Amino acid sequence: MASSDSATQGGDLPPQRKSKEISLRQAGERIAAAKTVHAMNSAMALVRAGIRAGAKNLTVIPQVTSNLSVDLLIAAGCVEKLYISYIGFETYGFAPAFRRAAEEKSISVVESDEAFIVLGTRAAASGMPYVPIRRIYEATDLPRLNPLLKKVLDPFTGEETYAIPPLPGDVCLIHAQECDEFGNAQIWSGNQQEIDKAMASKFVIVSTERIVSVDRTRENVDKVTIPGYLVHAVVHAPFGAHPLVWARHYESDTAHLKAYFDAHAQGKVADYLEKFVYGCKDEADYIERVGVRQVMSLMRNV
Amino acid sequence: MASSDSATQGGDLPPQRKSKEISLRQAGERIAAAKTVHAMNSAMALVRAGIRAGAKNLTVIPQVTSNLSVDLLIAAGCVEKLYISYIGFETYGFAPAFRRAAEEKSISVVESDEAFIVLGTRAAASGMPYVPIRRIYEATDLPRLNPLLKKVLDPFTGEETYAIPPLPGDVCLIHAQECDEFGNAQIWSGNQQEIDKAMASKFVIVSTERIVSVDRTRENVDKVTIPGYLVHAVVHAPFGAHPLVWARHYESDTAHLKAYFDAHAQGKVADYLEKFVYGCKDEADYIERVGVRQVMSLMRNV
Amino acid sequence: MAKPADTGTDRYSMAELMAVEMSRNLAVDDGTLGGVGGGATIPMAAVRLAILTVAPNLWWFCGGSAAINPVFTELPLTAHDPRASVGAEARAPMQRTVDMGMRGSLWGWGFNGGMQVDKYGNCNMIGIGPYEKLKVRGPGTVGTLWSASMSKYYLYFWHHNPKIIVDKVDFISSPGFLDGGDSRSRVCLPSAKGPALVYTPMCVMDFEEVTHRLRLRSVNPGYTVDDVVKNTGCELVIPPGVGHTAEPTDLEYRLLITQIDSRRVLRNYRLSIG
Amino acid sequence: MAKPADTGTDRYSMAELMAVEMSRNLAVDDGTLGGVGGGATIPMAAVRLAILTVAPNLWWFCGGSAAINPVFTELPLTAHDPRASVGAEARAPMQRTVDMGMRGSLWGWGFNGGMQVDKYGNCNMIGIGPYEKLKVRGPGTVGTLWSASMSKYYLYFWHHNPKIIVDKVDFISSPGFLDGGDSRSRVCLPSAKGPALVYTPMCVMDFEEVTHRLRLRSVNPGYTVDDVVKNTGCELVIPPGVGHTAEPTDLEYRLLITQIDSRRVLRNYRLSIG
Repeated sequence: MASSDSATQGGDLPPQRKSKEISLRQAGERIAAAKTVHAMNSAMALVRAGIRAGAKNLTVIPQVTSNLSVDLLIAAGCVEKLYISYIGFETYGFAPAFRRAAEEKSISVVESDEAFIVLGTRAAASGMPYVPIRRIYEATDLPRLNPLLKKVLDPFTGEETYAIPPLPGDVCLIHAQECDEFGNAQIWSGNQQEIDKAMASKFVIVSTERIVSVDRTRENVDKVTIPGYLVHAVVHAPFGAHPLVWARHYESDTAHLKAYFDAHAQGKVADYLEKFVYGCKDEADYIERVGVRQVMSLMRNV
Repeated sequence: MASSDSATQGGDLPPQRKSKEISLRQAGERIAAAKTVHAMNSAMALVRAGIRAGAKNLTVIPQVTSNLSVDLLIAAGCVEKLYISYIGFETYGFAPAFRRAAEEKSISVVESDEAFIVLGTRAAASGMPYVPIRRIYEATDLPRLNPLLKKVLDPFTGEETYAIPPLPGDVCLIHAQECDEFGNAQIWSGNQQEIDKAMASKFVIVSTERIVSVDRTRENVDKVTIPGYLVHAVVHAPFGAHPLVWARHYESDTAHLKAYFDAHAQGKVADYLEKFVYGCKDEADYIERVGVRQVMSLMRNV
Repeated sequence: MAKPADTGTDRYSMAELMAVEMSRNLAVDDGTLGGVGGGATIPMAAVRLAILTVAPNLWWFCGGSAAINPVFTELPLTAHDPRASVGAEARAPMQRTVDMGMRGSLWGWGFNGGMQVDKYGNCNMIGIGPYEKLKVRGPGTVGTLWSASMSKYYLYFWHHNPKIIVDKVDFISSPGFLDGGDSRSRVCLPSAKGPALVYTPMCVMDFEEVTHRLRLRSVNPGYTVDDVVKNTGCELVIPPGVGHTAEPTDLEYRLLITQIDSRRVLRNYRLSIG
Repeated sequence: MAKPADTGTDRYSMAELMAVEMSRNLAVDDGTLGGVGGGATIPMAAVRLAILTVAPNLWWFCGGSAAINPVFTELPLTAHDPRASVGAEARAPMQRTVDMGMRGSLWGWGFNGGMQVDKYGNCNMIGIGPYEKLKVRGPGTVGTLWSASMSKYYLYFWHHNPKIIVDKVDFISSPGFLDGGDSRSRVCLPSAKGPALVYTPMCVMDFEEVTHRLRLRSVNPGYTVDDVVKNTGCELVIPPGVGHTAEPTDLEYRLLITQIDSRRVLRNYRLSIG
């Protein structure tokens, strides 16, 4: 970059480009200060940091299929309201903390679906006042269960359509494979829901397996999924998606997930949280508790 | 691919994957049969083929900044209606055929802008009945000049918003750097307006500098800008964007463009069209008329 | 207590049979775009097998991985598995996925499931019991609303019992034929044909043409019509002479276990009856 | 007949001076996102120079090339030039561009132009004359409507004459301060501050605080206040003691011609007066 060149001219140093890197602890405090969170599943280190920092009464807008990141927040008592599209572990079964909290009514659920979350997030991201969609919702019980779905007339055809409201967030949590210190982030094998979530949020935190130089970002610009101007803070968090799978990095840790399910089944969630969240000084400590050998065994086939 | 493996089992041959390749002439006929065309600027070979095939009374929805592809269609008398966002040659000046036709009222103009075309195309691409946007249009003369802009109330806030209608097309013309025979297309340095235009259209034609194997497509999937399921026909058209610039292939042919402008200034557009469109047997003939030496000189700095 | 589904023979597991039968019925979809969502291990195998046999021109969207036309030899457990994106020909960003579905006519077919399905093919992912006091809170609707409303689709279930296949679902999260007859067409586009087939570890079902009631189509090897009726929680139309689902051919099976599921995930895939 | 703009001195061309002066005034935008559109040769150079001098944290969108923060040493003529995308840090698809603008608050600044601009900064890209019988049909509104409505922006013109800078534009395709005073705030968000500065080959202008009338800020070297008034088609607020636009420093000029415009595109860039 030429800025270093101009710096050699003598006299006052020119202004420098500022790094956006913050610590995981600072990120946690930011999460704890938020009301509404747009969360991507894999941002597990950020979720743990938010729990440690005392996040409370959160409204969570997860990705359209979510699992542990949201379930752990619920298990730790951080969640007041959840926009639901899908939360569960597919072939492994229900999300235990969510199921219990929803049945006991200790969280409130906005009965949404994929289109509601994707399009509502799009509206918040793009300044659309709302998103009209054809009346297919009428074929289901969703309009009865979700009072946020309103009707509006199509001014061109006079037909009745449904309107989905914008879903803005205070903070957005995203995990990346690579990110430079200015926030340009690469999410490999992602589905780019991240960019709408980022644009819909006031403060965007990207955790990343690896912080790379901006020159490396420029090398393969087609892989940059989130441009840095959308990002407010970058956190270095290797293994930051554990125990979830992270493309080209590590497999899902099914043994650890089983321990989580078992903790729920045996009423020992507090023990799990103490051992793997509250009790951890930092994420290095977390990985040591999970076991370095265990984590290394996941680094294949992915 | 394993299909060849199953073919070796003897007995009936299994069904084979079908190529979407057609000739440029066939593409021209398809264009001539259309009413509404979504056109990307650089698809010059397709535009010339459409003119040769006798396209008439077209409604054209160009990209948000358009130049020669639309101007040539107007010069050849193919256009009845134009959705305008911008048509011109930036630092080189006005689009001559457009300016004349618009002033003489031989074409009708829908007074649009970037947002109108992008969001209207998005609506057609995504099944949204219309796109509501904040009332910023009111600060301009566009609502007075464009009767397609309608008002609708936001059911959440009660505020007045403007509604942009869907802009579907019969045929969509796109030029690519690389495309496999199944329609997976790479447009380098593009802005991805192409994918919405494709999704908004009933029949999508991709012309391409180079037809590559699907194995090559798979090698760098991040570069695939249009998935093949959106594409109905693939046309092999080397130098298919000439005389416009085409990233990583050739520079803009300013000498040829000047000849086009001069033809307009001197009332000799018919001569230009005869020499470079109607009189050409095919695109190889066209490139010979432009001059191989001239074309080769453009293959640098780009 | 539910018991594991009979594996049919020593040669193949019931999950493998389901994948093979699904693949055959995709022949009619050749040339169109469709896809799979969450928990779609069996459908993913089926789509790949169809492409290698009867439907080489299928375009398919592999759920969470965002991959179009991936090619894998190690069958992923879920569409979110990064392995589910290898060898892809393109990627579909999230928003395009919703676009594809909502636009109508572009999305040709999909594989959906649910906690409950009823005699008209309506599915429930929301929960069991009154909404104010759910006995079981379900995982949510995901994309099944649009994929069921806007296209033809296939249903599949890992379990076959009267609690899953019911007379009337507690909530409709994705529309089948609603109240039967032509009630679906009151809301959905005529081109969006709704549920075509229903796959379970026990049988394949479809829907009667006019009434749109659930109908037995074939019984999987190892079971009888009576077994099916006993384990189904709604009335089932039983056509005369309903036969068995055809077993995998040698070619189908060899392609499945060498080119799609080389780690033999489907061999011990957990399914249940009763 | 219009004549080429005076080049000021042998050292620099007027286009180079404009780029340098634009770059300085981007210091207040450091850290924010903005961008340039069509025909933005001079603003492209200005943004790059600002990043190398006073605003290293600018994020900029380079129009048709879809590039975010490109780095070039050969100045492209237009934002559509593939050269305008080299060295980029990200790409912004078309739809994101409209999103960025429409969302409000994200898009901080832009460079707009037009066929006409009036004393309140309203611009016209539609045409000259009555709409039913245009004397000159303009090229169209492009993205100037949203960028002018939803943010602060800069105006620039290649030519300075009374036909371009007029009392009242024939059509408003992008809003300045509308009828002056607080009329802009009736439609646009308060955070969208509207036109901040106007660059021409002859001078730099801004707008009076309350009335929002066009005001002379500095006269480019080689011209006088009288020259400006004579070539301007609307009344211009002339503050007492208005000075000249500062010439490029050696450092600014060296950076411009070595690191941004090594082919010296701006040296002979066509601008005109009168």
